[in-house]
Formats: sequence, structure tokens, C-alpha cells
Amino acid sequence: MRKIEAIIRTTKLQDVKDALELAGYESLTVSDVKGRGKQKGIVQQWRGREYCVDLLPKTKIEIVVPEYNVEEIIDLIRKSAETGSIGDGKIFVYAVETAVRIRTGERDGDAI
Amino acid sequence: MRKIEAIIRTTKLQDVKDALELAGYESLTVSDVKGRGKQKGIVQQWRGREYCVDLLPKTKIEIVVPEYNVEEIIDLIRKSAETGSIGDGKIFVYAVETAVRIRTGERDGDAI
Amino acid sequence: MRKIEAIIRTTKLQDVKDALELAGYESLTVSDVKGRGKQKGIVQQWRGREYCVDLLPKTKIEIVVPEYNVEEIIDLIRKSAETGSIGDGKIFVYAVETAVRIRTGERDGDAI
Amino acid sequence: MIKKHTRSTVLFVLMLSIVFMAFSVPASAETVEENTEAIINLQAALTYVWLLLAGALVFLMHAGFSLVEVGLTRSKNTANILMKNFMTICLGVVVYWVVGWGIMYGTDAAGLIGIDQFFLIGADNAVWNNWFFQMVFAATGATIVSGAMAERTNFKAYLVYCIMMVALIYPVYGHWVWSGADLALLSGADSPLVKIMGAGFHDFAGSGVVHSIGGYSALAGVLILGSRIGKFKNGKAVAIPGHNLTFAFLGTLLLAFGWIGFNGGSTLDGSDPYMNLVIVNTFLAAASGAIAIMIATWIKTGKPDPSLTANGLLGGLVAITASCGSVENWAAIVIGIIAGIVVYAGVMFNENVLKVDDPVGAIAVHGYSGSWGLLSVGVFSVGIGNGILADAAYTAEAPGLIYGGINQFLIQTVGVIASILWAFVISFIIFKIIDVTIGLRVSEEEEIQGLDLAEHGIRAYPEFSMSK
Amino acid sequence: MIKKHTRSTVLFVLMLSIVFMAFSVPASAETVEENTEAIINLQAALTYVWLLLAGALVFLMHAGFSLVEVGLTRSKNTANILMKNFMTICLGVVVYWVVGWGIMYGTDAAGLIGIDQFFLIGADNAVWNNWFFQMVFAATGATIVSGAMAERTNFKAYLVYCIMMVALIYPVYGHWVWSGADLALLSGADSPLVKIMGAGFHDFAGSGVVHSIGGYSALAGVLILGSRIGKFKNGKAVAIPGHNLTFAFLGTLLLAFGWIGFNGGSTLDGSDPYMNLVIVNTFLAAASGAIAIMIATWIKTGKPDPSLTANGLLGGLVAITASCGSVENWAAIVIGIIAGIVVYAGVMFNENVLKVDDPVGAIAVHGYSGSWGLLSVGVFSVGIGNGILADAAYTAEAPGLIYGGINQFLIQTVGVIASILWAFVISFIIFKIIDVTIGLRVSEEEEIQGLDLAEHGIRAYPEFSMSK
Amino acid sequence: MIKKHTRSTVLFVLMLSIVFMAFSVPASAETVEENTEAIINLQAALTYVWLLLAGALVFLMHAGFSLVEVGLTRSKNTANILMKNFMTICLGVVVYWVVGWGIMYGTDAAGLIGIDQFFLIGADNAVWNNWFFQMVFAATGATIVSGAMAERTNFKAYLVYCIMMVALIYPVYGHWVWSGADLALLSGADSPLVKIMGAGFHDFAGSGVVHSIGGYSALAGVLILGSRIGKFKNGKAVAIPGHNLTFAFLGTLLLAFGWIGFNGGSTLDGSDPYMNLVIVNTFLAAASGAIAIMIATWIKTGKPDPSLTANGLLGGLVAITASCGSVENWAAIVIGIIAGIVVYAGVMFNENVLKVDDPVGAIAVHGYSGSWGLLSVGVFSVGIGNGILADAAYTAEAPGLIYGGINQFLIQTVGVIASILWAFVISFIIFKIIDVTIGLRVSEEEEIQGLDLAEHGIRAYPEFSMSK
Ligand SMILES: Nc1ncnc2c1ncn2[C@@H]1O[C@H](COP(=O)(O)OP(=O)(O)O)[C@@H](O)[C@H]1O
Ligand SMILES: Nc1ncnc2c1ncn2[C@@H]1O[C@H](COP(=O)(O)OP(=O)(O)O)[C@@H](O)[C@H]1O
Ligand SMILES: Nc1ncnc2c1ncn2[C@@H]1O[C@H](COP(=O)(O)OP(=O)(O)O)[C@@H](O)[C@H]1O
Repeated sequence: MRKIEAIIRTTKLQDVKDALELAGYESLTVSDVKGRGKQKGIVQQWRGREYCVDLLPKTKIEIVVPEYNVEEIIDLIRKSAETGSIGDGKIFVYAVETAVRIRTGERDGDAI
Repeated sequence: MRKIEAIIRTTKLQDVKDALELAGYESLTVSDVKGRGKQKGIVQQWRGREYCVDLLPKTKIEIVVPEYNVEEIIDLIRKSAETGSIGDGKIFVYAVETAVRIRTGERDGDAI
Repeated sequence: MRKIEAIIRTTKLQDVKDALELAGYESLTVSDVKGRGKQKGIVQQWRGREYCVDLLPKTKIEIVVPEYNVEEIIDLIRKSAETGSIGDGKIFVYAVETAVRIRTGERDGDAI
Repeated sequence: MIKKHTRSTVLFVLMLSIVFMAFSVPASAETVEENTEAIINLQAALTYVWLLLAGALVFLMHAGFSLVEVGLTRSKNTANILMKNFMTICLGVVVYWVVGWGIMYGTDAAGLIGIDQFFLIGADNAVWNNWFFQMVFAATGATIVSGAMAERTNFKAYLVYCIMMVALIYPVYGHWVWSGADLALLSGADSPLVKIMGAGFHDFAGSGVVHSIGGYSALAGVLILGSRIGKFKNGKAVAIPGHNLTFAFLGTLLLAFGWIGFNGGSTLDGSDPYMNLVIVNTFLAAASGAIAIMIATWIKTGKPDPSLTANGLLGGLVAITASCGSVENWAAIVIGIIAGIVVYAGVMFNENVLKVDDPVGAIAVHGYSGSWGLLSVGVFSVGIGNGILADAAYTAEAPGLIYGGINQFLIQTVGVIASILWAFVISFIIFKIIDVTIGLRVSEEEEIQGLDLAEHGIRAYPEFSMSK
Repeated sequence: MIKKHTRSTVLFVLMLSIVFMAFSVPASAETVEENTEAIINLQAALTYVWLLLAGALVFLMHAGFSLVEVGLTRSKNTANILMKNFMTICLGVVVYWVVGWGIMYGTDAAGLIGIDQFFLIGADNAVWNNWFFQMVFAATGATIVSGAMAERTNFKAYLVYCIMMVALIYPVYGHWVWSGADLALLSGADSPLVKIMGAGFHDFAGSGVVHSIGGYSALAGVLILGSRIGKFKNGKAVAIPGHNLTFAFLGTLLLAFGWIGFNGGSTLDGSDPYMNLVIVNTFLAAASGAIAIMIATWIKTGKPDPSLTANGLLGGLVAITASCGSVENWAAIVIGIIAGIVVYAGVMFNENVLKVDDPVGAIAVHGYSGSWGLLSVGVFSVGIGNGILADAAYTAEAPGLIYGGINQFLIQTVGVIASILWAFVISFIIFKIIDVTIGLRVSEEEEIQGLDLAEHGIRAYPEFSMSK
Repeated sequence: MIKKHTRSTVLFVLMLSIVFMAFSVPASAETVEENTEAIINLQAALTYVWLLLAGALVFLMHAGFSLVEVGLTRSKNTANILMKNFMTICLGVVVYWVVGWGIMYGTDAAGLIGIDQFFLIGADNAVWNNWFFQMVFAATGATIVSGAMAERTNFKAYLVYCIMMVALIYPVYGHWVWSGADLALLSGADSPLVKIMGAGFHDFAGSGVVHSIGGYSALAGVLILGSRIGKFKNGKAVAIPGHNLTFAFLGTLLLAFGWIGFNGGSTLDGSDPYMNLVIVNTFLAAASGAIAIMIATWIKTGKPDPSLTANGLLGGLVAITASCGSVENWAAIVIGIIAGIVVYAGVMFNENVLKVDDPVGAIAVHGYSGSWGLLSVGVFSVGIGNGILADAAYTAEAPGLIYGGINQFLIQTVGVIASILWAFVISFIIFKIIDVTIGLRVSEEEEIQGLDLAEHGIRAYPEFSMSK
């Protein structure tokens, strides 16, 4: 199994979720993160003084899937999350050793 | 070492924490996530119009432990987080290559 | 590639970010977590009654880098995040199988 | 030589008079005439105090509007909404001083418009007193529009519109109804319209002048502006929840609080005992509106809906604003209940039929319910000099439909139509011009990012983690 | 023919009268009788203005209560609390119009209850004026109960109870104390109780009528309801922090603001100079209560506790409400200090001894401190016609314990016992009936999920990430 | 025997008088003298009502100050700020009762200080009325200081300072200006200063007495205290955004609402028609201040800045406070515009030149703009008995510079200098003593952790996830 972790624009969450759902990947975990990559932050102001917020709000999506679905999901995410501008985000893939469904105790393939 | 990542009901955090503590596992990291699995979301309403919130608030627990504690912890979490209804959550296990305690620089076994 | 995950004091984020930036590591993802380790929590009060908040706010930093940068980064984080008191936090290192830049589709070394 | 009184001299004189009272010795032997004069002065003073305090309450309604709007919209537009409401009252003060008052209460030209008293030239304390009370009303119309157009309107464009509202749109209709000019289009004794209909248009505290005008102007604005991105999906309305219900309810309660000044003060006379009838009717209608809509949503969706219930209270308040000094208590309750239903049906009608996007329900609450309020005068008015209104000086002239009268209802209908036409058409034109010149709507990118960052480079709650 | 005055005719007349003033020419030669009549009218008008504005301030207390309750509880129940408080005042308006006022101020039957004036039949402006002021008080009792029972009560059940409170519980006790009937149980000159005790019960603005009644009703409710899940662990109280201290403090300040109307307006006469003593005593006691509890928590826990300090101010206000027109300034301070301590001890007593769960401290603040306020009249009252009260028309009849009087203290004690018995017993019965029929408490699942989702399908702050 | 009136007896009498009115039968044949006495009583009563309600509005300003401060600072210090503002008014009530009023309005000693009436000994209703109105002003000075010193000041140290402010700093300067003593340093007819300058110092409602004193005291405090950790980086000011703009704007609107009482009530006479001029000027200046600073920030940074715009409104209000009863409408607008610019420039000056850290802009808003307000009297005053002030009893004595007068400007300048010197020097000394004894600033660790946890063991929003 693999965990696919995608850090995307917050405004793209709905699109990515829809794309994944359509392809049959319903399960996922989402969290609010802030980050910085090539995109260097934006200038805000407070009481007439500018300052740079260099950590921008992003959304992290985590999906645990069998190994053979990884490339399809990467594709789905890329297509639905891309705008072509700096700040689109990244996808990272990790190995998952075990998965357990708490309710039933099912393991691995059955659990995800 | 392994990282055990459990996504549980927010209302079960206290129970899980207590169960782990009792068994001697005090260290852990908790964060707020939202997710969707078999549990499809709940219907809310706004100004007389219903809509479905398909990402439900969940709590993510991360614990890094030596390999040989993994099964015990999975067990502890399952027992304390289970309600038997859909939405109880999942546990994932990952390999951890290195652990460092920032304060002392201790590594791996000594650090966790 | 490796993911370096550091759980640090919230007040140290700026210092760590600066140290990493200075060393050329600009990309990172930050999130708010709560945790407990050796540091057992703090006592708060509500309406004249004391209670212990055992999960303290911490900041999680995630950085994905090529393997050979890992030690340097661990060092940078340790130096910039350390206060010497309990609660300084931990660093964990994980293997990353694949990295993808959403905008371009670049992979692995090119993507991070 | 004129004696200057310091803060404490006044204080001292006051204390003295108390001492006199204690000994029951009048300050000096006064004549009947001097007493009469003192009484007249006191009557004026009581009116001053009453209108200043009533005006203060109405002023606080701007805080109420701000909070309701903020609460019912998303946090990424909060700073922008706060600024819009804040500048509405700030610009309102200055613009109504420069031109609005003159157009509304200046010397009448053809029953259509006032043409002097700009810059309050020649004002004395009586004028200042009235100006203050009228001024706090004036900015309200624009605030209503701001609510309906929230989350997507260009800030500069809104400011320009706001000026036009206070300078022109509001005072012109106000002139027709409240100027007291003999020819005043809808209410003057010599107005052809009034003569034909057989009664003057009655809008006690502004269901029409303030609320309808705001509501239908908002409708024009929203039609030109279009809906927020994501509001309609495949032609079906989507819920976009507001970010803070506590603010929405606090705002609603501040509005109800302010309405005591809004309706009560509209007696314009601190000695008019009918202020009591006015306030009682106001609260009966408000409560009924809220209860009605709560029950309606409970029945329809299985759960009592908080933000619509709050809207229902406002709907009741808006409707009774025209009729509160002219109807029986039970009628106020009926008016409120119907207002609640009008608001609920109006919100649904706007979203399902008109497909317009009004985040806070301003068009239904102020427009539709305002029109209902105007009509309700024609239905339930007791008619001056009858029953509970035997001594009333200031109320609807003729009895309403249920008492067998028809004239009042006719002129009310005309007034309703006039308010819709005037507000919608003039606002449509102004918005169109603004759209072509300045651009009425922010860019898609700015809207997605939120107007706070786009227009003000700021976030309203920078420390809180947002999950949306 | 009756002349109709438009908004600006009135305005014009006002301006004219100013012009007359300037030239010092009375409007016309008036007679002494006409002047006298004008003066009487003005006195009534001043009272109208005073009571409407005082009533407005009291109305705003409902915003204060909402915010205090919201702030001191968890965000998952916020929308529910807002709705409960909102419907309390909405239902309050209608129910007090239909039946509450009649029971409280209608023609007396046996000193126990009023039996006419339902639907305000036959009301005139004087009645409307008083009704409005009394009405805003009426809903307060229910609001107090809502606070103590927050976070676990069924919404429908609460609404039913709220109606009973405004229709029956509050007005009956109010009748005994404020109706002015000769036989009125606790205060009427011909009441057997009053004759035996030798003095009439004095509760100036409602430490008992409003606050105690609310507080002991809440106690009954909380006993039947049980505590929130997780409030007691192994019999020991657990802290459940509220979610927004800013709201709690804003609410407290709004309550103090409203109390100026609550106590000040209770002179019921715009010309009564003792409104000044009343307000000064009110603020001295309020401040002392807050300071006392701040110091007490500081000593006990090492840190001054914010939410208890805010409660202390309210405790001071509640206590002085009965006695503010009857005591010296220094006594107000003493009353406030003791009130602060009563609140602190009461909160601890409830949690540690009674093991009841009152999230906002309503029972201690309104119940216990209210009883203390009633007793304080018997201790510190100067007695009508003495010292600072030489000219007072409306105050406690007899001197208190420290001035050697005993009668006032006796009747106050009786009144306290009566308030506890009446409120507790009748509320206990009503809550039991509601519990059996509708069900007083939500299900465990709903409580854990939060009442906002369970009862209203909504979240109060949907965009903010919550860590609890 | 003295008759006791119950709540409803009064009510009944009221109803009766209405009945009499209806029949136009005076209650009894009154004499001219009795009428005169009744009129005097009514005048006093109207003043009582006016000052109590105006005082109520001013009291609510403490909620406004709390919200502005809370909104413009970080959430980790929210509970502490709420407590500081809350205790300011609580301590203010008691301290002003014990000593402040006596020093301000007690019998004058050498034009410098009052020396009796401590504990309000011998007070009657007239004194209580005035005391209440003055008391709500008194705590304001300390609140201003609290804002500037937010996020780093020791709680106990602040409380001690607060007591000194209300007991000494504020009333002494107040005595010089408002005591009415013949020798009163800045305003008494026999004061050497006044004789030399040829006019008495005029500060209508406290641009100097309240605001400047607060502002320059804050400056002293901030200088001793130092800036918040992280405010200056390499000598350059860093933005530290506040956590809740909605609170900041709501607070600002509550302040403007309260200012109607602050300035309007300062007529100290319910029958003074000039309260109308006062209020109109107040709003014209406030609005102009906000508009001016919005435009200024728009030009300078490309985006209209919300929190500075809100500050601009306050700057306009502070400035016009001295001159609102003495200037023409247009002058009020000019005064407001300049105030807006003074605030903006002042904020920048403080951060860029003085390098002092004032999170909420209190020094610029209250100190600098207050001084400008005092000077504006000397520039724009019409002078008593002229033009719009022909009948005015209470205004600046002599015409300002633009009308060719110089004396008023001279004494205003002296008053400004006196306010700066007195407030800065005495506060500097007091803060130094506090710093040495108690310690003025919290430890670095506590500051980083936040004062809420450090001082009160609490978090203001425990359920919300914070990203800072
Ligand atoms: N090496 C990395 N380690 C951890 N997080 C990263 C890394 N690179 C990017 N991110 C995350 O991805 C987000 C988007 O990256 P960004 O550089 O803006 O994308 P792009 O390079 O396509 O413009 C960042 O805000 C950050 O949260
Ligand atoms: N494959 C997955 N990948 C990532 N997160 C998952 C996955 N499956 C479940 N989750 C997380 O676990 C939570 C609970 O899952 P759920 O399906 O409701 O449990 P169950 O299947 O036992 O009812 C979800 O809300 C989601 O956050
Ligand atoms: N074994 C672990 N698994 C997961 N998270 C941990 C673990 N140990 C520590 N943490 C995280 O690191 C944070 C800091 O740890 P702490 O024990 O306070 O550091 P130290 O031991 O250096 O004092 C904790 O709050 C927790 O979030």
C-alpha cells in the first residue's frame, strides 16, 4: 500500500475531491497546512505597513491505496489541481506497512 | 521504528489517550483533520436549504514507537476508539528511518 | 528522498524557517498540531477550578529533500529550535518513494 | 456682557434648583407668560433629547447591519464588509449634510425634489436636531444594498453608489413622502395623485422610504452584478454558509434595539404619547415575524433555522415600520406573521425563481417585506381620530380595508409601485454606469481569494486556522 | 376636521417654537390652568421617554445574556443557545401580551393573581408604556434558566418551559410583589402577611421577582436535567472551558449597560430624582462585586479568574437591584462585596456539594445573589422618610437591622422563602411534566455531537478549525 | 404619615394623569408659583434623565475600548486585555467615589486641587447625577493607557497605575479645567494664567481632560515599558496584525455611539438646545477623520487600510470633543480631516521616529489628536454670543484665529502644554515607581507564551485552532 500526500491550493480541494470520487476513490483525509515552495508568499498590510506572509494556506490530502493505483491517482490529482501558475503544489508518495479498519479490525487491502 | 497514524472520531481522543497512557505510551502528536471513508458525510442546512458536508471532522493521532510495540498499540487504539458504527476510522503504519530529540540530540530508540 | 518531520515549539517556527532559508531550503509545509512527550502539559484554570491541558500546541514542519541533505537539515533544525528545556520537540525521518510537482509533472529530484 | 458658564457653573445651578425644590420655594415669582415660555422650551428640549437618543440608537443599527452581514458571509470577505458598512455611515454623514438633506427637505420644486438648504446653510438647533435624526436613516438604504451585493462587489464602485444613494435615490423618494410640501408627489395635500386616490400616502418610519428603496435598489444591483462564484450549480442554488452565527444574532438584536429609536423617534415629538403604541406594535410584529418563520422552517425542513429566524424578526420590524402608529396590537401581530412568511417565501423565490444571489436576504427582508408593510397600512389602519387613535396627530389618514376604507389602500399601492419603480430604475442606471466606468465586480481571482486580501491586503482573523 | 400632520409638519411646528423662544414671545397667552395641564402632559411625556429608553436598554440585556451564555459554553452548542435566547424574547413579547401582563397587573383575586387585561384589552398609551417596560423584564427569568440548562436541553422542551415562565411563573410572584393590590400577598397593605410582619416586602427592581425566580427555577431544571456528559468524573467537577471570553465580557458589559434601564427605569417616573441614587448604588455594588471576586480567586488559585470576575459584577448588580433605592452608598459597596463572595461560594457549593452543573453560574448569580439582595434591604434600608431618603416616594418602608429595625428584615425573609418555594416547586412540576411528555434532555449522541447540528443542522462557525 | 408607593401605585397615578389629560381637566387648580416650581423640577428631571442616559452611553464605551484593543492585538493576550479594561471601570467606580470626585470637584485649594467631598459625603440626587456622568469619564483615561501598553504589561502593575489615574492624574487636570473654581488654574476667572492670556481655557467634553491626559500618560508608560518582543527588527517596525477585525470595528462603532453621550451629555443640562450643534459637529468630524485617513492610506499603500480608517474616526471624535460646541459645521469637517491626518502621521511618527510600540494607536488617536482638538478651539471658535452661538451659555469664550481672535488660541496652547507636561511627568514618575517596586513588564517567557496563560491561566478561545 502507498500513502499519496498531495499539497494543493485550498481552492482546488473541491475539484480534486470530485475527480477522485468519480474515479472511485472516495476515502481520503484532508488537513489545513501552510507552506512555501517556489511560490514566495504574498504581501499583506497592517496599519499602513506592508509585510510578507511567506507561508501560504494550502490543503493537504492524504489517500492510502494499493500500490497499483498510485499512478492513476497522481494523474487524477495533477489534472484536477493544476492551474499552471506557481503554487500548484506537490505530491509525495510513501510506503504504508499496515492498514487497519478500527471498526472491524480488517487489515491492509480490506481496510482501505 | 514505526509511526502509527490513527484517524479516529474526535470524541474518542480522550479515551484513546487514556488507554495509551495507561499502557505507558505517553508521547503522541495530535492534529485536526477532516475525512471521508465509508462514512459519507452528514446533511446540514443553511437558510432552509440542505447541503451535504462530506468531509467530517476527525482527529489524527501519530505515535512513533519501536517496531515491537506496533501490534500492542494497534490493539489499544482499536479497543478504545471503536464504537462499531461507520466512521470509527483507520490506522496506518509507516516505517521511520530516524528519530531525533531536539533538546538533546539523542537518536532513535533513545529519542522516542 | 526523505521527508523530515520536525515537531517544534510554535514560538520557534520563525527561527527554524530562517535557518533553513539561509541554508537554501526554502520549501516546506507547516501545520498546527498538539502533542505530548516528556513535557506533561500545563495547568490552566476555569472558573476557579484547575485542570491540566496535556496536549500542548506545537508546530509540525515537513520538508522533503534528497537523502544526502538529511543530516544537514536535522542539524539546522536542532540548532534553531533548541531551548534546552523539556518540550523542544522531535525530528522524524521517513522515506519518500516519489515526488511530483503538480504544475509541471516533474518527478523526484526535479520536483522538490 | 455675556457670562460664560463653565462645566461646573451649570452643575452648580442645577444643585441650587434642587435645593429650592427641597424648600418648595420657587426660584422667583414668575408670570404666567414666563411659565408658558418655559414650558414650550421644555417641550422642545424633551424633543431634542428624545431625537438625539433615538438617533443614537438608529446609528447603532449600522453596527447591527455590519454584524449581520459579516456573520452571514464568509470570513475571507469580512474586512471588506466591515469597511463598506463603516464608510457607508461616514460618507452618509458628509453627503447628507452637503446635499441629501437639501433634496429631501429643501424648498419643494414641483413636488419632486428639494432645492435648497444644501450644506445645512442657515441651520439652527432645531434643524440640527432633525438633521441628525434624518441623517442616521439616510445611510441605511445604502447599507441594505451592500448586504445583498456582498462578497463580490468592487469597493470603489460601492463607495460611488453609496454616495448616489444618500445624495439622490433616498432623498428624492423621501421628499415625495416626508417633505410635507403641499405638492409632494405621494403625500402632499395638493398633489394630483393624492387628490385622485383620496388619501395621502402614509409611511410612518420608512418601510418604503428606507427599506423598500434599499431592497429594490439591491435587486437592481444584484441583477447586474450576478451571483457569487459557486452559488448556483446546474441552475440550482447551493448553500454557502456564513462564518459566524454569533455575530449574525448579535447584529440582529442590535438592529431591534436600534428600531426603538427608528420607529419611536419617528414621532418627531418628545411629547407625543403615541410613541408608546408605536413601540408596542413594533415589538409585537417583530416577535411574530421571527416565530412565524421559525415554525415555517421547522415544518419544511424538520429543523428550526437560526439565520432565517433572525431574518424573520427583521422582516417583522421592516413591515411594521410603516404601520406601527396606525394599527391595533392584534393587527401588528398579523402583520408580523405575514412579514415572516413574506421573508421566507421571498428568500426562496429569489434563489429558486429569480436565481439571484443575496447572501443576507436583504431583498426579501427590506424590499418585499417593506412593500408588505406599506400595503398593511392600507389594510389595517384604524384611521386618524378613531378608536385607539382618537387623539393621534400623526398616523395614516383613512381607515384600511378591514374597516371598510379603500382610499388608503389605493394610495399605499401607488406608493409601493412608485418605490419599486424609482429605486429599481434609478439604481439600475447608476449601477450600469458604474459597471461600465469603474467596473462593478471584482475579478474572478480576487473573488476566490477573498475581497479582504484583494481589496485591503488584510485578513480579518489572521491567527485562526480556517478550513475553508 | 382632524388635521393630519406629516413628518415635516411636526418638524415645522418644532422649528417655529424655537423661533418663538428666540424672540421670547410665548405661543399665545395661556392661562394658569392650561399651563398646569401642559406641565402634567410633559411629566407624563418625560416618563414615557424615560421608560421607553430604559426599556430599550433592558431589551439589549437579551443580547448580553446571549453573549455571556455563548461565551461560557462550547462552540458546538452556540447556534442553539443563540436561538434559545432569541426565541425567549420573541415568545416573551407575545406571551406577556396575551396572558402574562394580565396575571401580573390585572384585577387582583385574593392577593394571588390578576384576572383580566389579557391581550392588553382596553390599553391606552400609559398602559402600553408600562407594558413595554414590564415586558422586557418578563423574558429575563426564562433566559436565566436557559443559561443554567445550556448544552443539553431539548429545544422544544425549552420553548414550552419558556412560555410557562412568562405566562405564569414570573407574573404570579410579580403579582404578589408589584401588583399594588391591597391584598397582594407580600406587599399589599391589607395582606395578612404584611400585617403580621409589620412592613411590606420591598424588591425595587427585581432581585427577587426577576432574578431569584429565574435562579431557583434554573435549580429545579438542572436537578431534573442532570449534568453535561463529562462534567463530573468520579464525583469530582471537571472544568469545561467556554469557547469565547470576548463574547462573555462583551455580554457582561451589555448587561451592566442594560441594568441602567433595569434599575433606573424602575422608578417608573421620569421626574423621580431618586433615579440618581439608584444608578450610583447600582454601579458601586456592581464594581465591588467584581473586585471582591477577583481578589478572592486571586488569593485562592494564585490567578485572578476572568469569567468569575465577570460573574461577580453581575452578582453585585443582581443583589443591589432590590435595595438600590433604599440604602446609602457605602452600604451598596458592602452589598456588592458580599454578593461577589456569595457568587463565588455559590458556584463552588453547586459544583462541590450539590453536584449540579450550571455552565454559566446562573443559579449562584441570579438565585443566591438575588436572595442576598432581598435580605440586604432588611439589613441596610434607611427607611422611607429618613436621611438621604427624606423625600423618597418609592423605597423600602421600614429601616433595616443596622438602623435597629426588624420588621423589614422579617418580611424580606418571608419574601425570600416565598420566592424559593414558588419558583422551585412550580418549575419542578413543569419540568417534570415536560420531561415525561416531550423529553427534557437531548440524547447522549446529540449532546456529544453538539446541539447545533442535532437541533438545527448547523454549525455556528463552519469555517474555523476546531480542536475540540 | 408617609405613604409608601408601590411599583404599581406610581403606575396608577400615571394612568390617572393620562385620563385627566384626555378630559382636559387639570389635576387641581394650581397657582402660578406651583407651576413655576413644577417647571423647575421638570427641568431638573430632564437633566437627570439626559445625563443618566448619556452616562450610560459613555459607560458602554468601555465595551468599545475593550473590543478595539482586543481586535487589534493577538489572541494570546485577549483575556488579559478584557480583564484590564473590565477592572479599569470597576476600580474607576470605587476610586472616583472615594477620592477622584473630591479632588476634581471638591472645594478648591489654590486653583490646583479639590480637597473635600471624598466618599461623596453629603451627596444628594443632583450630585449623584453629576457624579455618575463624571465617573464614566474618569476611567477612560486609564483605558487609553491600557491600550497602548497592551500585550506586555504586568496585570498587578496596571491595576495600581489605574487607581492612580482615577484618583489623581485625571482629576487634578480636570480640576484645572472643569472645576469652576475662581482660581482654577486654566479656566478660573481669577487665575493668573487666564488673566494674562485674556481668555479661559475651553475643553468642552475632554479632548484634553480625558484624551490627551490618557494619550501622554500612555506615551510615558510605553517609553518605560519598551516595545513588544519582535516589534522592531534591526530598528525597523514590523507589522503585528491584530486577531479580529470584526471586534475592532464593532468596538469603534460602540465608541462612536457612546460619544453621543460623551459630547452631548457634556452640556450638563437637558434643556440646552446646543446639544444639537454639539452632536452634529461630532459626527461631521468623526466621518471626515475616517474618510481622510482612508484616502491617505489608499494613496500611500494602494489599498484602503481598515484598522487605520477606524482609528481615523476615533481621531476625529477625539479632536472635535473640545470644540464641538464652539464651531461651525464646516469647521468641524476641517477639524476632522486634520485629525485623520494627525492620527496617520502620528502612528507613523511613533513607529518610525520615536520607535515606540503602541499596538492600538492610542497615543496618536488620544494624545496627538486630543492636542489638535484643543488647539482647534483657538483656531475655529466662533466665540460666545456670535453667529450660531448667539444664545449659547457654554462654549469657548473668545473667537479663534480665523475670526481674528488670538487670546483663545493662546490659552489653548497653554492648556495643551499643561496637559502634556502634567500627564507625561506624573505618569512617568508613577510608572517608574511601579517598575521598581512591582515590575511593570512581564517576563520574556510570559510575553511569548501570552499574558492569558501567564496571568490568568486561561485561553480566550480554547477550542479554535490557532496558527500563530
Ligand atoms: N520540498 C518540499 N517539502 C515539503 N513541502 C513542500 C516542498 N515543496 C513544496 N512543498 C509544499 O507544496 C506547496 C506548493 O509548492 P509550490 O512550490 O508553491 O509549488 P510549485 O513549485 O509547483 O509552484 C508549498 O506551499 C509547500 O507546502
Ligand atoms: N484510504 C484512506 N486514505 C486516507 N484516509 C482514509 C482512508 N480511509 C479512511 N480514511 C480516514 O479515516 C476516516 C474514517 O474512515 P471511515 O471510512 O469512516 O471508517 P469506517 O470505514 O470504519 O467506517 C475518514 O474520515 C478518513 O479521514
Ligand atoms: N514518540 C512520539 N510520537 C509522536 N510524537 C511525539 C513523540 N514524542 C514526542 N512527540 C511530539 O513532540 C513534541 C515535543 O516532545 P517533548 O517530549 O516535549 O520533547 P522533549 O522530550 O525534548 O522534551 C510532543 O508535544 C509531541 O507532539
